[in-house]
Amino acid sequence: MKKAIVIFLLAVFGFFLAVTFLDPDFEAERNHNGVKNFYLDKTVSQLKTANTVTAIVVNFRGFDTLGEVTVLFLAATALGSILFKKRHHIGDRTVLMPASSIVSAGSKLIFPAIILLGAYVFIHGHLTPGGGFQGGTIIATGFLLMLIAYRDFSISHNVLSVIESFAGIGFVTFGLLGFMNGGTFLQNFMGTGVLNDLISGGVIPVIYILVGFKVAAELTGLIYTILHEKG
Amino acid sequence: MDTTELIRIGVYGTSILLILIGLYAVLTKRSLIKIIIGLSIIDGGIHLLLIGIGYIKDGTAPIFSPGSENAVARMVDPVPQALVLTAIVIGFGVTAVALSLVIRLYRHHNTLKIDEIKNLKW
Amino acid sequence: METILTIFIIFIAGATGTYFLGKLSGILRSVIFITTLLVTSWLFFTAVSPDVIIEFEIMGILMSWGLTPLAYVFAIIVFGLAIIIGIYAIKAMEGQRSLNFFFANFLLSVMAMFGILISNDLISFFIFWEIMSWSSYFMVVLNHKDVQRSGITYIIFCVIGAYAMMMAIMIIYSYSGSVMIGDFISNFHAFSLGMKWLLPILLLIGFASKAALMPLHVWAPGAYSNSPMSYTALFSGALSKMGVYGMVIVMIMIVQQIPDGYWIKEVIAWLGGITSAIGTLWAIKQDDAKRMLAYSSVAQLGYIIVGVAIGTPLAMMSGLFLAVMHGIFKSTLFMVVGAIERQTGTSNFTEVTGLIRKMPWTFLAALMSIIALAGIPPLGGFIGKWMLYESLMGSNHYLLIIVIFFSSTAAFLYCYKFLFGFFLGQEEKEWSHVKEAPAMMVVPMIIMAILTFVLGVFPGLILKPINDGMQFLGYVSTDNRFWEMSTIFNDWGNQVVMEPIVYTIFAIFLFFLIFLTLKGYKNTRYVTTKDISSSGEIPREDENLTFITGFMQPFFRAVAPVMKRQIDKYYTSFGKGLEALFDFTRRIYTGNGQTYALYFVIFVILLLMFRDSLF
Amino acid sequence: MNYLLFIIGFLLLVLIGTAVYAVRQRDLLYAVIATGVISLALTALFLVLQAPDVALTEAAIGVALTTIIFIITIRNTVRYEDEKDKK
Amino acid sequence: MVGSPVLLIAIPLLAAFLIPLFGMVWKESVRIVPGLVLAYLTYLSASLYIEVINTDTIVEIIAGWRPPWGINLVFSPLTGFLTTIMTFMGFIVWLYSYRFKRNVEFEAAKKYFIFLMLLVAGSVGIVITGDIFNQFVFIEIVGISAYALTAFYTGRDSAEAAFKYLIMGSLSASALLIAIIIIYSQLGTLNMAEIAANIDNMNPYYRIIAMIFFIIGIGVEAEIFPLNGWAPDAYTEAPGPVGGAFSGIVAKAGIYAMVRMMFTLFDIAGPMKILIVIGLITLIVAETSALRQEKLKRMLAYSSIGQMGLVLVAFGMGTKAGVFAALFLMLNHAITKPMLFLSGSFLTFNTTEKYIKQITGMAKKMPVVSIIFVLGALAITGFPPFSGFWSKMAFLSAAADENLLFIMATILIISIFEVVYYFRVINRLFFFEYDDKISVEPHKPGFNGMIALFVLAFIVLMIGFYPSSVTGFIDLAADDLLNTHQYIDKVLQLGQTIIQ
Repeated sequence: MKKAIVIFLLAVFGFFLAVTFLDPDFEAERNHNGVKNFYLDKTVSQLKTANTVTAIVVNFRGFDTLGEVTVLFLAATALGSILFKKRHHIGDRTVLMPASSIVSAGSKLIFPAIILLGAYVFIHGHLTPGGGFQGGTIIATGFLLMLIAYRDFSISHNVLSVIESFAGIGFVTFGLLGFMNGGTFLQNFMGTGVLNDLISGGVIPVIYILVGFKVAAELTGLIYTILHEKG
Repeated sequence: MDTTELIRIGVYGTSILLILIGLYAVLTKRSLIKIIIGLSIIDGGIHLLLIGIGYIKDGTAPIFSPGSENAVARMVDPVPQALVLTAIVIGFGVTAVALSLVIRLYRHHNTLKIDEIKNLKW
Repeated sequence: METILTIFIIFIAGATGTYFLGKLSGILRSVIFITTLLVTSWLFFTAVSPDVIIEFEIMGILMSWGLTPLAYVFAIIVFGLAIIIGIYAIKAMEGQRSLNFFFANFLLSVMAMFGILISNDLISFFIFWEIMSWSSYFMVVLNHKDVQRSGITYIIFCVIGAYAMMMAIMIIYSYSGSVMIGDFISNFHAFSLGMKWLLPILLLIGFASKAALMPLHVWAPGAYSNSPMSYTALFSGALSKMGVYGMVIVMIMIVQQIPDGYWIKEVIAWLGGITSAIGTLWAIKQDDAKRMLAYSSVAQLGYIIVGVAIGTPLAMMSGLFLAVMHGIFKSTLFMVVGAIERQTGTSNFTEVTGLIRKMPWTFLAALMSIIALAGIPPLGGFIGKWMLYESLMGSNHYLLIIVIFFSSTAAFLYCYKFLFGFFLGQEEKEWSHVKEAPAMMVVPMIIMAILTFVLGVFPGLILKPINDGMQFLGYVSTDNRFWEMSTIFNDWGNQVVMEPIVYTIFAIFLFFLIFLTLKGYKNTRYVTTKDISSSGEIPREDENLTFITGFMQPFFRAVAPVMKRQIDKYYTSFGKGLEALFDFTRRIYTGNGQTYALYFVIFVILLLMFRDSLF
Repeated sequence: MNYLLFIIGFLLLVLIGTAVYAVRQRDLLYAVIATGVISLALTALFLVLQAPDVALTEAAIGVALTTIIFIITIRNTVRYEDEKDKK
Repeated sequence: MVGSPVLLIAIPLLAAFLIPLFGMVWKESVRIVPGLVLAYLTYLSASLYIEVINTDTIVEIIAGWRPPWGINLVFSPLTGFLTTIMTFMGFIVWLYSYRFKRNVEFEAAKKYFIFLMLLVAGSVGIVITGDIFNQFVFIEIVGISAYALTAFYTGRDSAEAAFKYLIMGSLSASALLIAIIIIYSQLGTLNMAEIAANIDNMNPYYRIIAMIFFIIGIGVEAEIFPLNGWAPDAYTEAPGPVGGAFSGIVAKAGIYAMVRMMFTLFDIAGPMKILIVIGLITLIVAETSALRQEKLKRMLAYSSIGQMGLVLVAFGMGTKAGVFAALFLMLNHAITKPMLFLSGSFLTFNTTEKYIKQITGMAKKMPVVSIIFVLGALAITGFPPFSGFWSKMAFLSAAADENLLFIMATILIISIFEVVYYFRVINRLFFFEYDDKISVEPHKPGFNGMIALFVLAFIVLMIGFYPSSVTGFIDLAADDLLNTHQYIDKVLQLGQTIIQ
């Protein structure tokens, strides 16, 4: 009965959504240009950043990214707070089964490669697809792999916390430096170099690398926390 | 109906369906984990919708490789991509918090059925 | 500095001082308390004159304070009662709880009443009205007795009245751009017909709730009987008169201007009449003196409202005069009950008997006030009632006269009950240790008793300010037939037959009093109240056989159908029903997160469906 | 051009199919893995729709991390939606 | 130039990242640093606000791109007014909870203060940002801090409350994203001023659909009726001061986002039926539900929701007077409700259930806190001469101007219920005997908490006796909200005059 009602309601809702989005008018009346072309132009001409998405994420809408990093930071902190127990058993990961030796050995082999890949992705964030978030996440998956493969693999929470804090402070500080040098928060105050060079885009790669560190540390910490959780 | 039109309708339609399927899970499934799965399906649908908005006919990725500086007109809209990037990360954060809450709830109630977890009411 | 402002500052300083310095010493508290009352009264009577007007602006609304002649009449009641009751309270409250709070709050109440009277605009009127409401509320619950029931009932009716008033005030402000009472009266004709009916009715609901007019009177018994008696004296004597004050303004200045507004007057007059009848009936039935006096207050306010509602010059005069008199004698009676309760520990008629010899001065005060209350000449009550009857006759309200006559006759019953129950009757061993109340309590009572007499014989004393007030209301002041009664201060009329009659009656009364007392001393055979050996029935141990028990049973059998339909019961069941309904509706918050998500979807769909009508 | 249409159509069908499977499957572990498959399909779709950055993110976060924390949660709580589903 | 609006966001974020580092060195710093930051924010906000009032709206652009391309922050008389209240209340809540979990759990305390600070920063961000997607990000920041604060106590039910909040929060975030998608696809911009300038070119159908999704997207934070199921639970289960922060800060940000959307983004002139209807239903349902509550905080929570409904009704009138009344109500509520929450949580300190009956007769043991509670109750029920009276009066006067007699009557009748349940609590507190069996052990309030309460009480009395001290500010704020064209002009044209 409940399901029938829900399905009916969803059908009505879906109808409205479909009427909205599938209507040809929705395409016809769209403003296709808006801010898009401006961003594409300025990315090449002023920021000298190949990857427009990176330019938007770090520069044009860098404030969003600051918020986003904060959300991750909050999520990691919240996880610790929510799962907080008086007595904390470190290194007691009974959640997952012990890994077979193939997995362990393979993990050890693949771990440096993953870290390298992650670093590559966020260092080249302004040139190729990817960037701080993606690279950071990839590094975090590397640590995840090690955590699963080796039951006694442990990372110091303090180290993670320090990395995380320094990266975050770096982000805000660069924003504030822009504030002092260029007049606005997150202003690109460094020389932008030549398009498609590794050292180009001014402050963008620096910030994205900081974001990468921060995301990597946060996600690793987050997984570490939840992995140590016993039911 | 040309190809772009078909892609558009397909992508929009699928995202709407994903949203509805996710909502169905949120509204009818009793397991907390199922509800969170539903929420992440909704998120997926919305991300797809957002990417679909930015897509244009025969578009290319908004990345300038050497020699492609004049391809601006054919590039897809980068703004929705940036938004989705942010939204995915935020969605992950919320999901992580939700799952940790689930673990807490299980610790106290020893069940994951949402209709058995209602000590706070009225 | 403006005197009015000074008075306010003294009141606030006094209240603060009473509260905080009172923690140091009780004497200091009493001194500050009395000084505040005396200084403010002195300032008021000497330095406040009707032509001083203070104007100021708050949030862009022009407000103004100034004394009108009508308000002066009520201010006399307020300050007079406040001083006398204040002196009484110091001794009477001794040993009770929260004394600092009591005295500070007492001052706040008096300040609020003063504020109401000097407000020339509706906003400050309302502000002081609400201060009066909450400060009196805290007094009602101060005794920790029946708090959740009588206290909440009181505050509900307070806010019903206040909110009705506030709604009217805000409509007036937004329609005419001014909150001055004077402007409202002079611009009233410009309102639309609907508003002409709505506004006075809302205002009347507001005032009637304080004056305990019939459908809004249910708070009164609980509130009057549960607050400390020292405050009830002020509560019933002065505070309820603020409702009357408002009604006078509305009935005379506003309702006059409504086409067919005649009907409002009739309805209010009838409500007043019915209130007095019902209040009297319930008063007779009570066994507790406080509740009896509370119902009696309701009934007496009914008379006053009848007078005000009829609105002929004589009726208005009678209403105002009764208001003053009621303030005096009802406060005295409450003080008497307070004294008895303090000395004996109870205020129940059926328990206390024969106090006449233990507390003679208290008895004297009670007797005088009862006589005034019952409307027996020569005390003040008689004059007011006489005028009321005459005005009702003059305006052809014959049916109403029957109602009033019924209730004022029936009032004798409870008057008798009061006197007999407490003072007369046999003495019980249980009460043999009872002593007269301390002088600081007796003296104020006696002063009040004397005042009832003085005003009965020389009504001109108070009729002069009343006359000024009525001129302010637009009455022409020479209804000669009427002034003839007051002869000593013979400013208006001729020498009259009234004087010898008054003195004769007074002489007879005095003789009777002496006779009674002497007789009581000589010819009493002392048996206990439980002793009815002569009647042949064997009473059970637990049966209380005082005369007061089962008082007037046959009478109540006769009026039972009327009394069965007790209005509080309807209110109670309405309130219970509402609470049950809300208990049901709040189940909409089921506690299930999924249901909330469902609400979310339903809400979206509703918005989508009704988008045309909602946006 | 038609092969692009074909790929997109296929991925969309996979998406819907997996989503329905994920919602209907009573074994939460399978449901979670189906969610991972949804993310995978989304990744491919993003790639096709010329959003490589998003695709990378979705791959790393949606496929890997989200799935793993879901699995950890399931290991910490219960595997089945209902007790009676346990075989 | 004392600073710039962006510091209102940047400083707390910087501090949030710094606190873990400081905590390693000096443990007490995790309590002190947030306080210093919140105090600085209050100072910054207030001085910027004064500057804005004396000169002109500050439009701050970020990353050097002027609107509509970059994100911009708008610090106008309206946003400055709200920001100042929020940061100030944040500081008060910090002051109150300074000794929170002292000597118990360092880690827990650290996280608590980080969440609290970011809750304030996120709310401030919601208010001052000029970009809808940025607003979404800030709503998420507020959301996650709020979930974490709700689930902060490790008791049984707090996770439940947080989970309900999270479900509703996620759904609303999705709705908000859909609204953003529609807006972006149709207008090609995310900047509020640009949207407002071009909204007339939008197909009316999409406009309404976008508006609906906005309403439900923000409605969860703004606690409107069918979306507020989480609120009573979250207020009840969160630590005492957090309830105050929710009602004094978060709900205000939600309401602001909603009215900014209605007034500026969609530029609706005149009465908004939707706000009036939603507000009235919210008010009625919440106040009647509060009537029979047994738990103190839950009762306060329902009362808070009800007040939000009242604010929405006032905004819905769409006139100057209505907006004035709404902002005045918001100000009073932002001060009074935290006062009630804070003093209430002192009163029920030594109990886990927080039943109203457990504070029976507490006035004998904790007189000052009780008096402050009563002051708050009288103020919120609109008794003169306390602050709530003036805002209620402004509200009724605005409604009378629009001839909305029915609404006036409804609200006054509902207020009677409010009076009843508050006075029941007052009675229990003051006019019942203290009873060892049911009453809780009194708690000796800390010095810091008492200062916080005294400051709030002073403000309530100040506004009560001298409302003109704030009405001028509110008047400017109301003008600012109503003048959409000025907003658009300031952001789009004057955006070039970048502040240095």
